[in-house]
Amino acid sequence: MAKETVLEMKNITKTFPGVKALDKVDFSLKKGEVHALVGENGAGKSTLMKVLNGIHPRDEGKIILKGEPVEFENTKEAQKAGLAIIHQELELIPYLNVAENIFLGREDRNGIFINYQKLYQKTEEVLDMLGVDIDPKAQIKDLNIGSQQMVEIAKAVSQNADILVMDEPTSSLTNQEIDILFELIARLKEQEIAIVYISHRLEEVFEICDRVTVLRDGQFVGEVETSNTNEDQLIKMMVGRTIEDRFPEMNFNPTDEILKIENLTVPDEINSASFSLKKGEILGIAGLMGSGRTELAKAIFGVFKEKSGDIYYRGKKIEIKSPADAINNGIYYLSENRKEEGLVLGLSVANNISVSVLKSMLKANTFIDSNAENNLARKYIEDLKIKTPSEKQLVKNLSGGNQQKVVISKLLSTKPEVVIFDEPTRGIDVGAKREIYNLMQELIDDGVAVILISSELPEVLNLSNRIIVMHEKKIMGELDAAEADQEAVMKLATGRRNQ
Amino acid sequence: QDLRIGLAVSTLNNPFFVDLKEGAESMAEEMGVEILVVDAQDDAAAQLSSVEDLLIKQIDVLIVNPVDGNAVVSAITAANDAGVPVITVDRGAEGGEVVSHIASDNVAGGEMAGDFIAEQLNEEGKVVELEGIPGTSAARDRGKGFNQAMDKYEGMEVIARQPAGFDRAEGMTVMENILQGNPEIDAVFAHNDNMALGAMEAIAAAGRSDEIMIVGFDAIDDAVAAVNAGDLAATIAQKPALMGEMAVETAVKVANGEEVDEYTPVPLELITE
Amino acid sequence: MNKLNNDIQKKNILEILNKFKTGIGLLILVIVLSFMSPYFLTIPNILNIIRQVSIIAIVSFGMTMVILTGGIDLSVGSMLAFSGAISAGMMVNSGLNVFLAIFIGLAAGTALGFFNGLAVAKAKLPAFIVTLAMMTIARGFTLIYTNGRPISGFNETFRFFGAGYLGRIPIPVVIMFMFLVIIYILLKKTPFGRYIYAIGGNETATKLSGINTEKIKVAVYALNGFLAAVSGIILTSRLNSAQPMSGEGYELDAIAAVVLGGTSLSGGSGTVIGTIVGALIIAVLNNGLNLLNVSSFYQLVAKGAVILLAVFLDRKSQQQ
Amino acid sequence: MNKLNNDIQKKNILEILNKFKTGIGLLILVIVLSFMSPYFLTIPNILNIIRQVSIIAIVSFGMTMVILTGGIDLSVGSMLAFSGAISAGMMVNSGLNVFLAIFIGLAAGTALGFFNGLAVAKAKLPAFIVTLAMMTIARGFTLIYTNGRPISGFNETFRFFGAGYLGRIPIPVVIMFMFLVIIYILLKKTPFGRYIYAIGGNETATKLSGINTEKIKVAVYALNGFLAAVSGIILTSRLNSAQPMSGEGYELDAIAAVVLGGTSLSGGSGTVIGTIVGALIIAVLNNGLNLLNVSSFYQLVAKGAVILLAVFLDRKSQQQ
Ligand SMILES: Nc1ncnc2c1ncn2[C@@H]1O[C@H](COP(=O)(O)OP(=O)(O)OP(=O)(O)O)[C@@H](O)[C@H]1O
Ligand SMILES: Nc1ncnc2c1ncn2[C@@H]1O[C@H](COP(=O)(O)OP(=O)(O)OP(=O)(O)O)[C@@H](O)[C@H]1O
Ligand SMILES: [Mg+2]
Ligand SMILES: [Mg+2]
Repeated sequence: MAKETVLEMKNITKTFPGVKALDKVDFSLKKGEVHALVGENGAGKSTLMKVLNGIHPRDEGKIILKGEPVEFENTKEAQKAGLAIIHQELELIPYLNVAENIFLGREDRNGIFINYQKLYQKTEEVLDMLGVDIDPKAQIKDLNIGSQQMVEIAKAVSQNADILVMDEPTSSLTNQEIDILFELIARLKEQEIAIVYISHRLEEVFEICDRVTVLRDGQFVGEVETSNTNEDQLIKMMVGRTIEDRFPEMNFNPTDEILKIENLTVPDEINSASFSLKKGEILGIAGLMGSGRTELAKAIFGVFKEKSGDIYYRGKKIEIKSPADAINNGIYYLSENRKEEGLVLGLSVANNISVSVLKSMLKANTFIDSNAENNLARKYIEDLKIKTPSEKQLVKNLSGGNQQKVVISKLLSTKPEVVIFDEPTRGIDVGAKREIYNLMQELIDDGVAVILISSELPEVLNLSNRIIVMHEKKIMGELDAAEADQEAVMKLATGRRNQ
Repeated sequence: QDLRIGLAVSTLNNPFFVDLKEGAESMAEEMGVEILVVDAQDDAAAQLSSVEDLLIKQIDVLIVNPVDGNAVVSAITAANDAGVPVITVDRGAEGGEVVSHIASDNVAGGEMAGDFIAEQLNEEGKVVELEGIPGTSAARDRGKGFNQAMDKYEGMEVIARQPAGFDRAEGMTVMENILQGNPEIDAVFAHNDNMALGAMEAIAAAGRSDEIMIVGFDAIDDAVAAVNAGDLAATIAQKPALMGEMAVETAVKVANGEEVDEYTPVPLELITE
Repeated sequence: MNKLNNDIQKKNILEILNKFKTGIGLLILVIVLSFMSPYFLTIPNILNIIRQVSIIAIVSFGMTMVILTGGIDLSVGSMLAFSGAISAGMMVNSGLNVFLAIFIGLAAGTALGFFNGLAVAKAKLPAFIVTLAMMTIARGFTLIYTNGRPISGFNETFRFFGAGYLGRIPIPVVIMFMFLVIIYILLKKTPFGRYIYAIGGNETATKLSGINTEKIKVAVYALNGFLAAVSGIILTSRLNSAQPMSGEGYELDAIAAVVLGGTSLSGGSGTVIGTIVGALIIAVLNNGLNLLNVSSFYQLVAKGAVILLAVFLDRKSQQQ
Repeated sequence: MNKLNNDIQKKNILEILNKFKTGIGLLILVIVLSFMSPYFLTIPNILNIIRQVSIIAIVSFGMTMVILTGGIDLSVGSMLAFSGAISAGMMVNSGLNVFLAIFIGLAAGTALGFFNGLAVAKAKLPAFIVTLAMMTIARGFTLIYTNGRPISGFNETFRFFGAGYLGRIPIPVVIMFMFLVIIYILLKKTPFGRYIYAIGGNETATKLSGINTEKIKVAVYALNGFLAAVSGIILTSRLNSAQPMSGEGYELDAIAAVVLGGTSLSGGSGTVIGTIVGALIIAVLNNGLNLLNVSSFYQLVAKGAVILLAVFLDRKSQQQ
């Protein structure tokens, strides 16, 4: 099945100030194949694809598309040549609706007007093809991040491109949606469309990809056929060493109850939620997209003004009116949306990490001790292996996964007693994931109580000792993790109670 | 000789002061002296700065048209300290050493307008006063004189007193609104011609030109033309160009060590058809 | 039966109120003023108010588009004065035909706006500084061109645009409605309009979608200059005089109308309908204060307080 | 050998230039002006310029902080006038001691700023509208308090703050430098300052990091009111008179200084050093145009053009 090569990138080099993001990288793509691009956070995957799409100019190298050398000045030219890209960081317009976003710049027209009838119809078609139920007239700002991700996918797919780049398309999707996406990819393959697939979930790579290219530190490490390799080997290529198991064997040591929630209700968001949490345990929260897991977490964290119900902390009833109250009590929430809610992109790594604990590192009780601040940042850069030229780098210049590590560092710096992780491993590479799992183990060893919200069911199943499942803003039931399996969780998550 | 005169004008966004400046410039040319003009755009602090800038250039005499009589004192003192004699035009200063003051009296002008209206209406009628920018000396003084006059007559009543920013468009808008709320108006006095002309358009558009007489202030070209056409009843002429000329003449005298009068009044004139 | 009817009506009213949330401040203002002054809610006064609002409204429409892209334009007042002066000068001094003179005035405003657009979109300079500079430059041009003196003496044809009527409706109002409809449709129904929202919402994303954002921005600033010129010509005609200082401070009034109307200064969301409501709030307020003969110093306090109250009511009703 | 030395020197100069990129527009302006006017680069004139700049600079420092949080304050000019008038009135009309009067003036400005802060941070109203309303309200208060007339007749102690000297250095300059240093340190070295940047960069994220963003914002607006009051008192002392209309239009000057200095209007990045450079550009320009005796209408054009050029040079040099 020797297919023709549609794209060849040769010797691609790209430097940012202080960072050599790509160093003589080769990459090739054949018609009708799904070609995985894997590597640790900051390996240069997104950058390579941005160079391909004319978003970043390259310093060196050649791009040969369908036999012709090409030089794209901007995305429009790349689009014209048949390239489409799903961006890792969502690039949507908040106040335009779904249909307008999908066809932005490519609207059907009726004279000088947009032909909305056709626009909505075509949007329905694309969304149907993706099998998702999103209103074409809904504004992007009202969609949760998973739906936004589906819109981003629809946008790229609708371009009928010959080459489709997917930069971590599944990082915010639930299993069901991932299945739908994979079916779609299978169909696109039949249409001889070439797909570049970037993901940190290696099982996905083995499920749908034909070949894999591995990058490490901006360098090309190798290219292999999926059928000729296995996870361990890929991981070794990526990180240069072996990682035994995906999930560590967790040791729970639940002691005293630290947090108890009773009838917590937020109008339109959460319906009478009750549960309790012990020190030294990990409570998993599972549910489908939009089931209200994030809202529950935010309600505890004091984000909503209007709410009812009681929160007991170490047996005492407390009022959490703002995130500041929560943090002062030792509760920290890690947002699922690092770009909007987690980071100040224009500040440095050090400034982001220290922001919650700034008041505890003062000189003369007034001035920020910048040595302490930088040391703190350097500690986490080392501990979490954050890839950055220095702690002074602006966060917006980090790769997606490394940005996530910065948010986690910020959380750890407060030495919290209750941690709510909302999709903590979004966009994080295998090695780093394992480090985060280890970190959770360390946290519970220290008697910290952890709540883990994750759309990756295996994560919830393997890391928690108890699981509560949500459905339509309500807690449907609780499962013991040792006995629970995927099926039991899904049953509750879709609204069917266990007999 | 090489005489250098500094002229600090309060604003050049108003034809009145443009006339004043041009009068000064033409006289300077006639007398063969150099004149440096700075414009404070009605900002007292900017005036102080620009006077300081003039002093840096070693002028021989400073003519200042104050934005404000009190605030200008700092500028005058600065000139005094630098040994530069000061002449004020149009508005006076409340302190500092001023060798000569050349101006007409705004309070008297307001009173003149008030008396004229009362006379025309046989001392009985309803009058609207369009005020200038609140807090400016022209608005204060003209309003003061006008209301002094109104108080003299039993039958005269000021039924509306509204600010219209010395601006023609605002004068029109404010007048339109006042017309809505006041079915009976006999006369309008505006603190300047721009507002009077704006009010005139509003009154004409409302078809009430026959009932309402309008009096302005400053005698700018447009207003004089309107008076001649019978659209405005009167305007008060202050002769800004003459003021400018007299100021430069006086400045040259001062520079040459001649005696000058402490106060030279520039006569006001009521311009009617 | 009756109760049911009542309920339905109540619901309808609530729904309508809900739809026009931006108008609630205006509505309350109108109700209060109609109790306070018998002259306020009369047909002549209402016509009077909408005629007064038309000039600033047309400027605000352009400003809405600029702000939707995330920009700002401080030069509208100066562009307005410049265009008015040029048109007037062409007629009075150069003896040109009315329509040609108007055309040149409009072209002048558009050109200044176009320059703003180039500096913002191509040279990537901050809109605030660019248009602040244009504010002084265009004012300077106007003063130089007019030598600081008003230009007047127009013929009847020219007077029509500012002082004429179509039936009982003043021409400026007709022109304003025309532009309201055009720009409403432009923003809602055309790609150009949607791109304006897109740029304000996320400029990078818009660019990544292959849209020439620079071209759109240049067009928006040019259009804004054009609309300022339209206002300038109407004002000149209405005043029967081109004032070199006219339009001073209009930038703040226009921006206030846009923001009062619910458009966010950071761009991306807002409507031109909101803007006209915002402009009406300001105009109704000025009219009401004049009718009530509030004395000048207290007018300032009242004006500020009412604007604050109006925006407060609006935002509260929207949060529900 | 010599060549090497030259190279090193060249490199050093380039590096220095690079560090003070924001200043490049100012530098070129100074060089050009010193060639054009013999009076320009003299000690008295330099002192003259920095004394002139001090009042607007102090206002701009507060504005920098407000803009860094992503806000804006149009009421600075009015708060300045109000504080100046209150201090003057307390001394002249109420016969209070100078220092008590100054204290009350400062408190008045701070209170107005505090109110702005509450409306923006707590009631979540748009800063533009809130401060526009405050601009008229505070101006109204000032006119009511002074009855539209200037207040004057101060004693020598009070005169010292605006007209006094410390050695050869005018007191307003001393005060300005003091605040420059304080606010520089506040922004760079204290948690409060860091939070200001964080809020401007991403308010939601900052709040979720446990920072009471509302409190910080209220404090920033109050501080801005305080600094406007400081300026108001210096100006009153310098003019030897509290003018009810003083400070009009200062909001645009202050914002211009901030934006010229490289602070982004959307918040999150910028420095107070940039702001003082921005303020100096405007002051040097005004001074230069006066020294060169450019006639007033052409001054407007020249001023706009030079500002445009300065910001253009700055941004280009920063892009390199
Ligand atoms: N605009 C930029 N400026 C400076 N450095 C950048 C920029 N964009 C990316 N980098 C750096 O280039 C390197 C490669 O980044 P890239 O985003 O390609 O990584 P990635 O492989 O996609 O990682 P991830 O899996 O975390 O998304 C990183 O070190 C990153 O910090
Ligand atoms: N501003 C809004 N207006 C209307 N609906 C909204 C708005 N924001 C969120 N929603 C909806 O609220 C629901 C909750 O979304 P959210 O993603 O936060 O829940 P979740 O259970 O945490 O899901 P996820 O799996 O994405 O973490 C979704 O159905 C979403 O579409
Ligand atoms: Mg990436
Ligand atoms: Mg969620």
